[in-house]
Formats: sequence, C-alpha cells, structure tokens
Amino acid sequence: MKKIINDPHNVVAEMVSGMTRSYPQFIEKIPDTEAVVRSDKESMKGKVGIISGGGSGHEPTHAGYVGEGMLSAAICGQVFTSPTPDQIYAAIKAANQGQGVFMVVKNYSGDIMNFDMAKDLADMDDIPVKSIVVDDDIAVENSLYTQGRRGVAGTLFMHKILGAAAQQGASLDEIEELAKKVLPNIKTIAVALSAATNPEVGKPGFVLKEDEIEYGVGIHSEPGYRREKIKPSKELVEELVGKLNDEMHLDGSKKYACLVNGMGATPLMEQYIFANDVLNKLDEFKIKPSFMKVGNYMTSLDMAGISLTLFEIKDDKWLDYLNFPVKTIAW
Amino acid sequence: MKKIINDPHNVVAEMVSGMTRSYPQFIEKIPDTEAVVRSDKESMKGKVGIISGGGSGHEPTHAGYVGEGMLSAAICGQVFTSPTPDQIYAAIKAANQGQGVFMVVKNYSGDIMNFDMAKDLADMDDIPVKSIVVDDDIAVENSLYTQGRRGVAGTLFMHKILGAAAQQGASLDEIEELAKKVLPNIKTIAVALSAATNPEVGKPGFVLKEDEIEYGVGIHSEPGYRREKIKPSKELVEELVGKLNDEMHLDGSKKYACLVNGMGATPLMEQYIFANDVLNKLDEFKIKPSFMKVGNYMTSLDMAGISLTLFEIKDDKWLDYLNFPVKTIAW
Amino acid sequence: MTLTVDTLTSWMNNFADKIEVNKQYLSDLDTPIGDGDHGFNMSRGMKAVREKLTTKSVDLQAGFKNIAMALISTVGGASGPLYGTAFLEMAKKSSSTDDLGELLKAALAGIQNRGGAKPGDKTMVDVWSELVPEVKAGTLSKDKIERAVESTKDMVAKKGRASYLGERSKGHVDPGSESSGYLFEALLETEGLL
Amino acid sequence: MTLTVDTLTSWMNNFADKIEVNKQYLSDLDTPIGDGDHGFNMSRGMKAVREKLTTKSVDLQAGFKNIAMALISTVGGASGPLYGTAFLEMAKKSSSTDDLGELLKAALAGIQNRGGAKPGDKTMVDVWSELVPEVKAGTLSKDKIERAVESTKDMVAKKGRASYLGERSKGHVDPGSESSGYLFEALLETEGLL
Ligand SMILES: Nc1ncnc2c1ncn2[C@@H]1O[C@H](COP(=O)(O)OP(=O)(O)O)[C@@H](O)[C@H]1O
Ligand SMILES: Nc1ncnc2c1ncn2[C@@H]1O[C@H](COP(=O)(O)OP(=O)(O)O)[C@@H](O)[C@H]1O
Ligand SMILES: [Mg+2]
Ligand SMILES: [Mg+2]
Ligand SMILES: [Mg+2]
Ligand SMILES: [Mg+2]
Repeated sequence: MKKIINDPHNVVAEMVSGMTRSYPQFIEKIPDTEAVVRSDKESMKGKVGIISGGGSGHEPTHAGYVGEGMLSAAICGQVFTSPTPDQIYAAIKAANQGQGVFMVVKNYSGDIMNFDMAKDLADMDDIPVKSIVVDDDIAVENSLYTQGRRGVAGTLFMHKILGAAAQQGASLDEIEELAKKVLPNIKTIAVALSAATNPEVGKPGFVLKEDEIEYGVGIHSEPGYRREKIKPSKELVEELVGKLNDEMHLDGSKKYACLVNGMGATPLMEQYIFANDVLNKLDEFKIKPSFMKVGNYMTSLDMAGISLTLFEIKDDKWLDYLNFPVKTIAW
Repeated sequence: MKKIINDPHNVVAEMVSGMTRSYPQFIEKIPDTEAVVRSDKESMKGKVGIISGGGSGHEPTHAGYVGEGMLSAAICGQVFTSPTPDQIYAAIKAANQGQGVFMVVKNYSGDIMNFDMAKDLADMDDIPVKSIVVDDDIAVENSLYTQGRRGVAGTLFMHKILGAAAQQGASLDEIEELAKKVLPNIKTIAVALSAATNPEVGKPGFVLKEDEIEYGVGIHSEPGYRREKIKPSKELVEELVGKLNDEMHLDGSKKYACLVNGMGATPLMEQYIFANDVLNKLDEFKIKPSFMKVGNYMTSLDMAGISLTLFEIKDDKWLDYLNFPVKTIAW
Repeated sequence: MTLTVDTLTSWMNNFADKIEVNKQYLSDLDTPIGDGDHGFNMSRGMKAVREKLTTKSVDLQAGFKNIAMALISTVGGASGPLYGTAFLEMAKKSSSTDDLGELLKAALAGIQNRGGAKPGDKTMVDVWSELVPEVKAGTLSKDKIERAVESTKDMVAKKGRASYLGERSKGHVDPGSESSGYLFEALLETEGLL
Repeated sequence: MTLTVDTLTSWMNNFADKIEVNKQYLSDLDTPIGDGDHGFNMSRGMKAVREKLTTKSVDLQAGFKNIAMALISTVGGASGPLYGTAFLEMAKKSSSTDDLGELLKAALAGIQNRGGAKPGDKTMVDVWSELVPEVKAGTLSKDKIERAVESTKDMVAKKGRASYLGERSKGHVDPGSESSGYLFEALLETEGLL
C-alpha cells in the first residue's frame, strides 16, 4: 500500500481538517465531530436542512456537496464505515433552522441503523426529521426479503435535487414527497478495473488480474456480478447500458440525466472516452441527455473503474433543480 | 496496461468528442481539429482571446478551462505531444474577435515551436498574437543555457488570471504585461508515487518500487531529482515546501494562493490530508493562503502523485481575478 | 448467574482482549463477504469501552449505559448500533433484574428490533438466538459457541453487507457472529458468573 | 547529386519504411530521456507523407512542400516543427537549386533557426551538422552516419525534453538524432542519388 497519508487510523480527521481549512468559504467543522456544516449560515435561514453522510473514502462525497443550494451538513464516518448516531445528531442540530431536517441515507445496514438512532435522538428534541434511503445500484438483485440494493453514485442527483428544492423553500413534507418520486428513477451500474485499498486494512478488497475487469462492483469494493477479460470501452458501455435498459426501458421520448463517475484512480481521459461511447449508445435509443456530468463525484478511494448513472427526468422541475446554481466545493 | 479506451491511437479524438458532447453548454469542437472553443460566442465579443493547449493526458487541462471568464479556446495535442501549428492556428482564428489573441504556452521545445509557427501563420492574416511561456516547475535547475524549466500545474493560475482580465476588457498589451508580472511568482514542485502510462506506449514512463517515491517528477513522467522510500505526508510536505521556500522566500507578511494538484490516480482523500499538512507547514511561516484549491486540475494520465503550487499575490487585483466567476467544466 | 459491576467489568475487559487479539482475523472474515473492517470497528469500540471502565460505575445500569454509549459513539457501521443497542437494552432491563439470562434476552430483542434480522439471515442474531437460551438454561459451553458461530458459514446472507452477494455469501463465517462468539466466550470465562 | 521528384519520392518512401520498422525502438530511446513517443510521432507523420506521395507532385518544390505540410500538421511535439521546417526550407530553396547538398544546408539552417540548438546540445542538429557537409563533399557513408548518431550518446542535453535531466541525460542516444540518421541512410540507399 503506497498512500500519501500519515497515520492510517487518523485519515478521516486529517482529511476533514484539510477540506474545511482549504475551503472555509463553503464549509466548517461542527465542533467535536467529523461532520461539516455550511459556513454561510445566512443561506440556510428558514429552509429545511438537507443532510447526508456515510463512510469516508468517497470524496468529494459527502462534504464536497455542502453549500448554498445543496447540502446543509454532511457527516464523515470512518473509512467505508457509517458515522455514529451522535455525530449524525450533531449534524441534524446544525442543519435545523426550525423547518426540520431531511436525511439522505444510502441503503447499507450500518447507515440505516445509525441514522435511525440519530433520528430517535432528534425526536427527543422535537426536531422533525424525515429521510429517504437511496438504493440506485442495479448490480444487486432487488428483493423484498433481503437488504435490497446498495446506494451509490446516483445519490448525487438526490442531493442536488433536494438541495435545490430546499433552497427554494420547499417544506419538509414536500421534500419527502419529492424524494420519494425521484428515487425510483435513478439507476446506477459500475465496472471496476481494480479494488480500493482501505488504509486501515492495508490491502485491496479483491484482486483482479492484469487483464481482468469486474462488472457490478460496489463503492466499498463489494464484489460484482461477473468477472471477465478487459474489453474496449464501447463494449463495457454495451454491457452497462444494456443492464440499465433492462431495468429502466430506455425510451427516446423521455428525458434523462446522465452521470459518468470515476471511482478515484481512473483518469478523466478514460472517463471522457467512456462518456463518448455512452452518448453513442444512447443515440441508438434516440436519447440525448438533458443533463450530463463526467468526473470523480462518488469515488471509492483508489479504486479504478467507472459507474454510469441514468436518471429519468419525469418532471421538468427536476431539470431546473439540477441546473440550479450552487456554491459547493465539488458539484 | 489496463485502461478504459478503444483504440490507443484514437484516444484524443474520442476524448475531445466525449468532452464536447458531455458539456455542449461550455465548449464545442472547432471543425476538423481536436481544438475546442467556447460555445457562448457572445461572451467573447470585443475581448482579447486567451488560448492554451499542449499534449493531451492532462485533463481537465486544457479544454476544461474553456468558457466565459477563462480560456477562449484550447488545443488538444496527441497524448503528451504538442499540438500542430495548423490546429493552434485554427484556435487563434476561433478566439480572435478583432482584439488579438494571447497564447499561454508551457515551456517545452515542442510547444514553443508549434505555437511559434502558428503565430507565423496568424501574422500573415494580420491577427495580433502575443504569448507567455510558463516555466513554474522548480524541480529543474534554472539556466540561461538550456531549455530552462518545465511548465506544469501553476499554468492553471495563469489561465485564470488572464482569462478574468480579458473578460473584464484588458487589451492585448495589458494582458501581456500582466502575464509577465504574474509569471515569476508562480512556483510548483511535485512528488510521484507511480508514473503515467501513455496508451500508445503501453508501459509506464518509469517504475517505482512498492515503497518508493520520486520528488520533482514532471507531468509527462519526466524523471525527478531524488528517489527515496515513501514517507508520511507531513514529511513530503516538509520537502516540497522547503524547496518552494528556497526559491520564493516565503514571508508571512505576503499573500499567497495555493494549489494542491492530484496527478490523476491519487484519491481526493490523500490530497486533502496532504493539503492539511501543507496548511500546517505554511502556518509555521505565518501564512494563511488567500486562495486555495485542492483537486485534479493538471493531471498526467494515471500517474499517482501530487504537485504543490504556491503563487505570491503581489497585487490584490490578482486575487480578484482568481475569484472572478467563470463558466467552465473544471475550474 | 447474577451480574455485578465487577463481573461486568471483567467480562468486558476479557471481551476487549479477545477483540484486540483477533482484530485482524475479524477483518479478514469481513473481506470476502463485507468490507474488511469489522475487526477495526470492534477494536475502536472496545478501546473506548475499556477507557470508560477505568472509572468504576455506580451501579449495573450505569455500567451498561457507559458501555452502550462508548460503542454507539465510536464503532459506527452496522455493528456499532447493534452492539450499542444490545447494551442499551441491558441497561434498561438492569433496573428490574440482574439475572444474566434475562438481560441477554432483552439484548437479543434489541438487536432484532434494530436490525430486523431473523435467525437464518447469517448475522450475529444467529449466534445470539442460539446461545441466549443456553445461558438461561446454564448450559453454555465453548463447544456450543463454536457450533453456533460455524453454523453461519453455510447460510445465505439476507441482511447486512453480505446480503448483496446473495448465494455467493455461502461458505464464509459471518464476522459479526464470530465477534459475538467472543462475547459469549468471555462470559463463559468470567469467574463466578456461570 | 541532383534531386528529382522521383528520387525524392523513393527517398521518402524508404525513410518511411525505416521509421515504421524502428518505431518502437525510437520510442524506447525516447523513454529514459524523454516521453517515449518519438517513434509514434514520426510514424504518424511519415504515414501522412506516404499518403501525400501517392499523388505525384508537379515539381520538386511542390513535393517538398507537401511533405513539409504533412509533417507539420500531423507530427506535433518537438520533432514535427523541426522536420517540417527542414522540408519547408528545402521547398523554398528548390526554386533556385536542385543540388542536394545545398538543399540540405538550407534545411539544417532552418532546424537551427526554429529550435535554437547548436552542435553539442544533444539534438538532431548534431547529426545534421555532421552529415550535411559529407553529403556536399560526396563522402556520406553508413559508417559516418552511425558515428554521428552515436556521438550524441555521451552528450549532456541542452535543448528539448532531455535537457530537464541535466547530467543524467548522458549515456543515451538522442532519439531525434537516430531518426535523422535513418533519413540520411535512406538518402544513401536511394539509387541514382549519391
Ligand atoms: N441487519 C442486521 N442485523 C443483525 N446483524 C447485522 C445486520 N447487518 C449487519 N449485521 C452484523 O454486522 C456485521 C458487520 O459489521 P461491520 O463490518 O462492523 O459493519 P459494516 O457492515 O457496516 O462494515 C455482520 O457480520 C453481521 O453480523
Ligand atoms: N530545440 C531543439 N532543436 C533541435 N532538435 C530538438 C530540439 N528539441 C527537441 N529536439 C529533437 O526532438 C527529439 C524529440 O522529438 P519527439 O519525442 O518527437 O518530441 P517531444 O520531445 O515533444 O516528445 C529529440 O530527440 C531531439 O533530437
Ligand atoms: Mg464498514
Ligand atoms: Mg511528446
Ligand atoms: Mg464491515
Ligand atoms: Mg518525445
């Protein structure tokens, strides 16, 4: 493991410190936590607070999306480990402006339980808290009887849409309704060239051969659904868009947003080449994305790979929310 | 070599296509070239055009900085290879609005000669063209008798400052004067954990052992000045800030901008940890950067490593230029 | 079979020792079917617990609560709220009883409530639901603990991170079950308790 | 020693063959002291030149100009403008002479003008400045070409990418000198020329 760090057990604290000190215009630390809140308190006044969080290692997620028009606060857990309820609770209190707080949670046992416990704490303070559990990763079978699907890069769209709505004055109930409507329209699938190495663990989550890739890997190096030899970008796109189409039934008469997301160690050049192939493939469906982003938005430490998110925009208002200006480090 | 590409000989064309199609609101291709120009022509009217370019593989540089308030056009050469004069000339013509064009060139033989030839072509059309050669990398000895120093990540600040000045109506002569004043105040130094693999070449520029790093590496995997065992981030910062201090004589009574730049495969978490150590070290000099950025701004394909740029802000107007709002993919 | 502040303390210190010794092993178990951090999570938590235990609690309830809060606020992940809830429930229950079997029963109910897992879902619930009755019956043994932990190996995960693997989660012992096994072993080894 | 459109064409096709065969070797030479692309750059350029040469040029000047433009607009990097300028200068010169020595002298002057390198700076200028007089004197030989190329090995680079290495550029043959060597070899091998 070759990493630019000091103590593997202290990476989160140092990372949060580096982030808040580099960008004091956007975020500041909530004292005694590894959570951050908007520096611009004025921009939060009278609005519903939107918070998000989870394990660290997904930078710029989550703290990079805190700022006017997007998240109010974010909680940075240990690497790939859900943050604890006390820290989430601190973020709830920092985000609450009397209109309540909405939590964006990704569908992992740990995240759900810790955010739930934080909500219990907030209940005792009479802070109204609601939440949505994002489960956009279609690599995993959907099932009522299990945990269900993972929350991955598509969460970015949820942050953006709810953040814009809150900034424009939506109430907690309206935010909840919006979140519920948006959720089933966001789908993501990934391909990995190599797994992430958690600094505390010191070795990669799995090892792929020099010519191997794996489809369907999660953002914590959870194994995917198939391993095979590396293919040209076009063919990776064929597989991933194929899976998304099975799930979403792509339709040229509908509008879509598209996110090509680098996993951390994948150069932008490769991401743009991949994006080009995605656009070619979508052309076959007569789809030209109404909104598009390419870059490292929801990473997995030093994992090499790309995820592709498609989001069916059922309501033009959602597109306005995506285009609504924000002041954050990373959107 | 495991990369998400199709044909190693076609990466630039596909990359430019992916970039322009993903972000049509900012950039469009200049026909028959791998150069891009602002989509928003209105924003260029009556202004001096600022153009930049060089080999590809440094994404989001250069095309990612084309847009209102920053570059007018950018030329994407083959990977790590200067673009050709005809393409640069096309960018000059696309950028020229009757006020002339200013070229930001990095100090490589190839870049200098190709941009020079393009200027010759523009001269024949009576398009006034001036330029600056950026040579911010202090890893290489400065000498009158050689090529001198390389142009690296500090070029970003040059783009930003000149772009803002041009947008605010500075004349070609004023831009030239500004560029000359700014240039000697930008200094950069890097450390690499691994070299880049040019897709056409198929193997890395050099190979470091599992526990080795190299100081002073360039953005095309040019060798640096010293190899040694990997050190904690704090100690890397000690070395790099030490070098910058030797060169710049850091002074708590002066203002600085700071850029922590990831080389392509280095996770943001590591960059923020490194940034935290940089801020601690600058504290010792009683320096708190007046402007700071952390992220992948001038990359070198899949190279792992970080560069650190300090820029002494001699004139408060420069800070305004840095803060001037832009509409680009990547600033 | 009644618990005191002192026996609770030695039980917990013993548990902390086991976690520390097996930290890497627990994380290794968490690698093929999880994210490889269970040992580090538990170790972080038990260090905090040990810290808390250096000051003697006034009573059993305070002791349980201190342990619960230390776990809840340091472990994170899935195991943090689950172990935290277990000890919080024991804290609540300890106002009415100091019977170990009763306390552990309350803990198990808390875990199931918090995480929604049933026996057979390949989680720590499998170990707890198997062993709590043994504690009550006074029949807990090293052998039974081992068997309870091992039983998770052939299960298909329905909850937690391993559930994303579906059928492929088979063939691996569940890390949270292994750490729960240590908790029961520590109990077994605590003198004057069982 | 006079050049015609036909001999120019066979010279260039021969040069293109040599570049294609040695593409990888040239890039390998460019790896320790450059960025490992010289062979790919030259190959891209000579493919374009070959393409141009399929249509016969009306005269020598047009022939040179076509070659120059092909190189300038496809090679890029340092070698593109340098080789491009060399052929552009020969195009200019060919309006007044078809003497190979005179043409190459103009080419060398162009290269030096464009890149500012002097003999001893470890660039293609070392090969050109050594061999152009030999062509003029009618004494060019394979051996001399080889020696001219090899002579760059122990030089310290003052221009081009290799100059960033300072002393460490010693011990490696300069890639642009090697490709220039091929150009002179191709010349030597072109029947009816020398
Ligand atoms: N819903 C649940 N109910 C009961 N136990 C669970 C549940 N989800 C996870 N677990 C337990 O938690 C263990 C994993 O803990 P840990 O690795 O620390 O957290 P994470 O999965 O968040 O990384 C699993 O081995 C399992 O025993
Ligand atoms: N200023 C210069 N004058 C003459 N020749 C030069 C100069 N700079 C570079 N060269 C030649 O160009 C060669 C490198 O070409 P190439 O690798 O294609 O370009 P780049 O260095 O841009 O990658 C060097 O080996 C050297 O012979
Ligand atoms: Mg975890
Ligand atoms: Mg090159
Ligand atoms: Mg785990
Ligand atoms: Mg080269």
